[in-house]
Amino acid sequence: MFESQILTWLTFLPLAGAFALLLVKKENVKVIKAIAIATAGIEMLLSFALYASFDVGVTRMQFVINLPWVEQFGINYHLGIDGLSLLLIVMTTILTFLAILSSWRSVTKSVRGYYFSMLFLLTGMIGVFVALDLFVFYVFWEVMLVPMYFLIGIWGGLKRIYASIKFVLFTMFGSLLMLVALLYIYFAYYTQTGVHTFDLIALYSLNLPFGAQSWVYLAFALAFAIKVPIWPLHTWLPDAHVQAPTAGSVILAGVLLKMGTYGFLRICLPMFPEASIHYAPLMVGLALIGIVYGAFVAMVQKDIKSLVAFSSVSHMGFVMLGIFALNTQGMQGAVLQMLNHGITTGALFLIVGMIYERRHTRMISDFGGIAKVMPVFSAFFLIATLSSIGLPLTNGFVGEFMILLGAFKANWIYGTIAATGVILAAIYMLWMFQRVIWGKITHKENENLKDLTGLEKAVLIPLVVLIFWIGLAPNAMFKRMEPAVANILHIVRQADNAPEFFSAQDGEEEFNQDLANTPVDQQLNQSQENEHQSETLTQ
Amino acid sequence: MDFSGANLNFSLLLPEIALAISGFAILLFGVTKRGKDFGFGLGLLGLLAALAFTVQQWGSLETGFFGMVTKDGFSSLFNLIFLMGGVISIMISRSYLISKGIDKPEYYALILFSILGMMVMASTYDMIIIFLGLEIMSIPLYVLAGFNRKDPKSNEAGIKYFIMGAFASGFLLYGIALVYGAGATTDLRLIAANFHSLAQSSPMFLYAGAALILIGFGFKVAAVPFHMWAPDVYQGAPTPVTAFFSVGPKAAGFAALMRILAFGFDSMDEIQPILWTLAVLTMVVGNLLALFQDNIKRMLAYSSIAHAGYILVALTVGGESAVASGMYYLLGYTFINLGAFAILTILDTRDGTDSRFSEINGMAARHPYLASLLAIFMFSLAGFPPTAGFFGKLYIFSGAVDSGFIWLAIIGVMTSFVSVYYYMRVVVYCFFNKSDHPFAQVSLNPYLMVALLITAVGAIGLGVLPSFWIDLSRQAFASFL
Amino acid sequence: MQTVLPLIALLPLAGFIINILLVGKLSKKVAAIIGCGTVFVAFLLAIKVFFDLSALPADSRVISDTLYNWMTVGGFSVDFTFLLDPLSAIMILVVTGVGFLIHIYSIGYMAYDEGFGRFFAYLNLFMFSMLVLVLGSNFLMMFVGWEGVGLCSYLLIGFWFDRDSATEAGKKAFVVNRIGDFGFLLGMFIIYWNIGSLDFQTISALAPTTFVIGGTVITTATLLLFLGATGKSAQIPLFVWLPDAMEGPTPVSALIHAATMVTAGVYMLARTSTLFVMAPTTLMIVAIIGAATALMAATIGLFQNDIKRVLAYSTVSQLGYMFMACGVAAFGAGIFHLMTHAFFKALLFMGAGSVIHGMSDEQDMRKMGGLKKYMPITFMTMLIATLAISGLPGISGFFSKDEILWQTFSSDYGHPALWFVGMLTALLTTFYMFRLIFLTFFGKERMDEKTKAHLHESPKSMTTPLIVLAILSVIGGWIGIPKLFFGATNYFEHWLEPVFASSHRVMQTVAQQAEVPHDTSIEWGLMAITTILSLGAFGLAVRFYLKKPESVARPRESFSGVHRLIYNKYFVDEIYHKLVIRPLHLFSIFLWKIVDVLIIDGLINGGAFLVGGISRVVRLAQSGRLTSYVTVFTVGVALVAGTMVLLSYGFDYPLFGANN
Amino acid sequence: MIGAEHFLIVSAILFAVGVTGALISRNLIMIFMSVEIMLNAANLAIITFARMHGDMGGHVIVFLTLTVAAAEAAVGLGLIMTLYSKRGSVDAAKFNIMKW
Amino acid sequence: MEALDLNIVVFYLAAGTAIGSAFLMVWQRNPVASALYMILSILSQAVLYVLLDAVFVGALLVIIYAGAIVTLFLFVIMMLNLRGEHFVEPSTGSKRYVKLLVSGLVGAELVYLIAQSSGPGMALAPLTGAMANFGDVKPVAELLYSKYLYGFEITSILLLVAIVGAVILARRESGE
Repeated sequence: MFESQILTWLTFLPLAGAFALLLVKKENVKVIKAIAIATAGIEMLLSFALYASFDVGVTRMQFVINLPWVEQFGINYHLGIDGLSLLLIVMTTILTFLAILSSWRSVTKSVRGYYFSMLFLLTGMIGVFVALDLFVFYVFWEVMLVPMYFLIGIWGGLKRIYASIKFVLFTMFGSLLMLVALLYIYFAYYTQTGVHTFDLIALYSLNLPFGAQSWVYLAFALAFAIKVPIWPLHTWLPDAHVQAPTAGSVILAGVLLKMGTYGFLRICLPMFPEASIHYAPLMVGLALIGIVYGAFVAMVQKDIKSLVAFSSVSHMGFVMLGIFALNTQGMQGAVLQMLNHGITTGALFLIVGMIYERRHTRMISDFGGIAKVMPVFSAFFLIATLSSIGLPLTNGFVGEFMILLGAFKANWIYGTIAATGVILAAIYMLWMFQRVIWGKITHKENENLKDLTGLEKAVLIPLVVLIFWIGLAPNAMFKRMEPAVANILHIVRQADNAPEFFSAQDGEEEFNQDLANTPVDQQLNQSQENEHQSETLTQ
Repeated sequence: MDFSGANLNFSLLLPEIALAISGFAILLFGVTKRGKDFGFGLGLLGLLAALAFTVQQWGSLETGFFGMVTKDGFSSLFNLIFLMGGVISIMISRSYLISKGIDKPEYYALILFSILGMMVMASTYDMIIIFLGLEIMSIPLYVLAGFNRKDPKSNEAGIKYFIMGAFASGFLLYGIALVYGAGATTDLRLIAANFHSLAQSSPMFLYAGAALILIGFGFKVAAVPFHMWAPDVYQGAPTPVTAFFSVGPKAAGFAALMRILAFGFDSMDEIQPILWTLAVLTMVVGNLLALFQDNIKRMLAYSSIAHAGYILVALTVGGESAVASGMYYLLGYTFINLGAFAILTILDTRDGTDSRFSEINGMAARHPYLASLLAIFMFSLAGFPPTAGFFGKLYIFSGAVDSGFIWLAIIGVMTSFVSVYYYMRVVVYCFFNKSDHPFAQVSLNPYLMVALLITAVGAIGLGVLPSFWIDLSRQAFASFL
Repeated sequence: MQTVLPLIALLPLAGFIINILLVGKLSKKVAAIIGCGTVFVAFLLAIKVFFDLSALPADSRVISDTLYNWMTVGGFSVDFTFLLDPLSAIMILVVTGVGFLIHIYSIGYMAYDEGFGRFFAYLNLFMFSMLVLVLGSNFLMMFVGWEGVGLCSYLLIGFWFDRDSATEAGKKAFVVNRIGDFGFLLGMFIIYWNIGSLDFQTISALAPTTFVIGGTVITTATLLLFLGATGKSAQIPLFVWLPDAMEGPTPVSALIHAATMVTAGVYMLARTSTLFVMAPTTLMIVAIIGAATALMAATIGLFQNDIKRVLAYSTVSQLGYMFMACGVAAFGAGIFHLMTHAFFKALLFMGAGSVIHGMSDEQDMRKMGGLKKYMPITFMTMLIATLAISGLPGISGFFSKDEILWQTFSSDYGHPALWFVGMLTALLTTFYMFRLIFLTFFGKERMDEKTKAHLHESPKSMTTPLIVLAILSVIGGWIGIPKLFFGATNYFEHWLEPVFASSHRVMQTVAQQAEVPHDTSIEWGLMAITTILSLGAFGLAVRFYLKKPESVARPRESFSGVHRLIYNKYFVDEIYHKLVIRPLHLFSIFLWKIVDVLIIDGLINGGAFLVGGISRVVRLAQSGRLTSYVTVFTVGVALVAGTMVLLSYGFDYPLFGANN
Repeated sequence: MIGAEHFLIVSAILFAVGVTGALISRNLIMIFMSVEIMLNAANLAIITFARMHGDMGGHVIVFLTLTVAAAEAAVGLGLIMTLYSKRGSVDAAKFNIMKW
Repeated sequence: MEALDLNIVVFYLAAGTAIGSAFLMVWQRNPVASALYMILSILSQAVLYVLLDAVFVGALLVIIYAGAIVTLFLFVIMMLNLRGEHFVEPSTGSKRYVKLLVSGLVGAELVYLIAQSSGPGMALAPLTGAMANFGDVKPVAELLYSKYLYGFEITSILLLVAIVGAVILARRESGE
């Protein structure tokens, strides 16, 4: 029961909560908040339960549920998770919970609509991470846009309309091309096997000729790259981030960006391995540009939020680099960095939001000397900043280190260029920190700022705990994601007909080790089939 | 006289008869002073009766009246679309008509007769009957477009629609004439059966005929470049009439096109590139023109042009899934568009309105549910999952991709990308902008609520649980083979 | 955790956590007790483990203790393992010992600062990081400490965060260190992907068989590591942060920027000596950089007026010395100097702090003078330290400095030129150190009356550590007395032998000829030359700053260009600003305003604008005029019919077609 | 010898003349009359084909389309009259309140 | 042969009049004249119908078109009093040429497509035997009430609708 139902619950509980909000009168703000927080809280606890009952070290998908949805098209309600999704789900629920909590005071306009959007968004995000059917994936992928659009558009800043439309249009542009590509592989698979299916795992075995694979890959990659965002498709991000309300920025940076990289890992790499290898240098190149470029541009930002936004470009560049290093270290580092970025940037946005609430400005030049009046705030800010810089023993270090290690293996030039990002991160983050937190109080308005309230501390503390937990004991994450990553790499390597791409050092030894640790995808497919059979038997 | 094979089975015509009788009844009662108020009720009753008969006919495949009437899955599904459209249209009409002081019983009669014409169009294989049906459908529409005689816009809409319609009818009739010339028959079954020998003996008549017929119906479905009337007429006609316009005649036009092109001229390859071009033009121009409209009705007019383009994609592709997808799309589109227009109608019952974008500024604050529904319809029109709009597009584009029309699919998705912008604008005005002046209260009557409910459920339901409707569309297609 | 080893590091961490969480809630006394107490216990534990270690047979003097597995990814696995070997044993003694003294000193120095608790928290965090750095058994742990001390340095330099110069200096320190860390990271990657491990012992064992001596890979790797070291240890070209770091409280300067953190680079070189000796080119570069830094910093030290800045440049200079030692593969000598330097430089800084404390936060030596009668203990202890740094025979500095000079001359990797630079630096050191003493403690009292009235000797909590360190500065060198004297064993080198065994083996394979017997006469001779010339420098200092202060002006004028150059620290900061920072800033603005906003967004908005423009143009056709509608309709008819005509000819329709 | 094609060409020309009239006239009534000419042309074509194929169905078709033309005329003229009573003109080019 | 020749003459005369008067109809400024030319054109077409042995339909054409529809037009024209200053100029200038070009193109294309099809199959075979009464009232009526019964029935609805529509549009309401 638990096994097969939990993902459904996890996905649709927030939606149920959202509709429950509609039963409450819109003036009844307290009840609305309570329902929203309770829903998000239960959701978070559910995800913890999921985490606890997750079978570590197993490659096959877990908690699978597979029911026919649109039988004519072979669309199934097929959900399931592996370590990769698990971690992202837990991160999503935590961030959403905290984001909702953080909105307690800051959101006063159309409260019911706000929480409705947040919860609706949560369903969309979880859906993306649990979907094992390409169609279901696409549906959630798009659905998610809608509440985000409202969040930015209604509760956003001055240029919110421009930002929200830009956000939606950018994302739509990619995802619509993805839709065509998706249909193409659907029919290609049908031609090869005579089966109509959108089943992700089944589609992994699709064997397209390189030419076709190439453009289909690029279509998918474009959709994901916009979401990540990869340079030069990033320009929606600063706008959206700056204009979005705090919680929106947190979710946007924390979760939505991860969907792009998740898409690469879940779809692009295993489904189009040859094309992935072929275009890896391109993706890496863009990732590297993103790392350096994002950092440089972040350096001269005047608005704290847009600084953090550009830092996201840089950090997500790291993630992309790690993925396309196409080795264990890089990819696991990338996955970890996805979590890290969510936590750290989430914390940063929350922090910026807290000060924005007090001062109604985010301009760096409007601050200075905050440490004096808000020491606790400054401490949290410092921790988040350091985590963003990638200081050892914080989460950021582990991820970045692994990515760089992996990238260095793939090609030393990659590693070297990317490592400059480490320097640049220190420059822009610390410079900002210096101008905001340190120095003398130069603006009168800042003299009487109140330090963090209990609620605000409660929002930030979990993130700080996560920052250090992952920094100190990343193995909890690594061992959960390892089978999933190994599986992806295995598929990619099998398809590799250009062995020189992997350096000689990256010999069979380590690969075999990966194999030994994890029963890889043949078993996976078998187990899938077994499950399928047993299901069809019971029906 | 030879009546063998006549099969004068009037039960075939029950839906049509139901409509005709209630139409007559409305007119008769309308003469009396007290009977004037029965228009709406009788109209609804007639439509529901027709709906019931249609459902009861479902699954049958019968031809009668010397082969002039064919009731099959195809006609049933289209009848369903017309009747649903009719029901919802008149449900949303009442309060609007009253508010504009044009609540006359003839209105309902005209709607009923127009639907009757559509049903005639959809339930036959004979091109002449299709033509007659088209005229029965169109003439009430001309009148309906100009129904608000006090409104100069309505007058203009009526005359424009009429002149253009008559002009297009000329082409259509000439096309039918040429096809008739090729085979001495207007029966599409005969044409389809003897297509190759006909194409051998007189290809040009077939080609030119098909092209002209395409033009004739292209006008009805507002395919570019035969679309010019649509924005003006949509804008000028009374809002509920516009709602009806955007679904009924369009669906009927496509029903006829499907019968003719996907059945009668199925073997004619030459028509495909023309359809391809028309589809691309329609999608591109429709969406482009909609971009910067400041009038919602006009925007929706352009959007309906664009949507015709998507269905033309299905027609271009031809074949089973394509035609079925076209039907599915129309079905979904009916709900979505009527829903959008229902809300527009509600808003237009306020005084001094002209469906401008600025009029819905800050609507969400005053009417959150109405605004949310409008947003749902807009997202659905834009093709966001999990709505009918999305699934319809998916269905159509999957057909295109399957048949190798990948470029068509790509152009299609790119144009629908453009469309996202203007649909989002509605949401922007409604939700993001603040009202400059207090947003006038609107009142909802139960019929409106039911109409909104039906359309909303349809718009989402067709996307979430499409299986049943896909089956229906496929059966419908299968039946006319 | 099987031993107390991890506790040495973890105790200060515990102190940090308590102090930072309860900052503002604890009384100063409690905060001080927690801060100092944890370090003191760590010191005691360090002594204990030192004896535990020395109880082991010489060739197996290694105690390692794994806390847990930090991360395992694929074949990559790193443990939190603490490693105690003779080298780290010395280091922890120095760190905890000197650290403890400075903690005590801080009680007095910071007594009236409102950030007292925070200060001790940071100090403890620093102790933790430094101990992790020296005790880490692998590169990654060292890196943890490495960055950790960088962070603490950042926090402590910017401790008085309302001073813009302080926060600026802190940021500068961090960023410059990051540049070094960049090299460190890359070096680590090369080593990992070649050896497959980051563990020091594994690396030492496998490196000789993995790398080719003098090969590109090892040279690159060691150069990158050395880049890391130059950052942390303030060597050319990354030394610029250290003088600015003097913005921090003086105990910080003493602890971090003199005694411990800045020596991390030297420690790292010693730790990875096996790698470095395999790359002779790198060694040469290390030596040259060390020598150049030593000389350059010493010259700058000549004309600085800020008492702490003089000491800062002196530190840079002395660190250069240590690198010079490492560069000639005399790692033991480098470590030896590291240790003695820790004593006397910490002492000098704390003495300077005491002076500043007494002078009501005045740091300019031109406003001091004649202080010896007001602060006798400070004066005496500082004098001892000055003698030590100047290399007065018999005092610690003499032995360690002499060892280095001798090694630069005699080692296989050495060169007389290096020796000469070293010697020159020694003379300059003597000169500017005595200049400092004379300007501060002798001569006229140049401070204003108010300051004068407040002049006092520092409290006991400050002077006691001074005295202890003064004693250490005198006797600290005796454990490393060269064989030359008394024919005794050099205990220090002997103790470190097992650590450098691996690198020695490598060197032996490289060495062309058998080891030359120790030529005692040359060593004596060189020692004598240095000593005598130092005396000369001392004399010069006496003349310029004690006897005839006004006579300084003459040589200053005759070499005004040189003086300006040196006085302005060779304009290095300005050059960096002009050549690096400013262009980067402009480049960033270019990327943002031009590339991002103008080009990328411009293209996108332009695309949208284009579509919009087309839309606006096409819309014009929708004129509302029936006649034009009919015309357009007919045009459509003409086109469709025309297409039909063309198609009837079998015309190939251009755009149309399926892709497959 | 007069063949069907002669009649057809006459009908095509007639149709084109109708189209021309619909295009160049601005008087709504005349536009409408031109459209009627187009319908006539179509009818002529149908009659020709009927004769050509010897199929009298064509005659019935023309019978029906004549009815259609009459119905259209009734409604169309009604519309024109309404418009004229409101705007005082039958100039097609003048009716452009709604555009773009 | 003689009769046939006469047919040719009649054909060309009728065709010429039909097209010519249609042209003249289009070219008028005065709608009344236009309507009269239209009647002429329709009469000529009726002649063509007779040449095609469609006597009954030819008669219908004259009755319905000339007798009813054009009369209706004239009636409306009179009612609107469209004279003199109310004449509407046709399009002028370059617009007119563009329009002529477009409509000419459409005509040319149609003529071309039809001319392509000319051949022996297009010949109008003499009507003999069973076909002797081709186009007479009776056979047409039989068809109308059998095969085209349905069409006939719905035409009634069409007319009804037209009537209703016309009434709605033309009805004068209180207060108007």
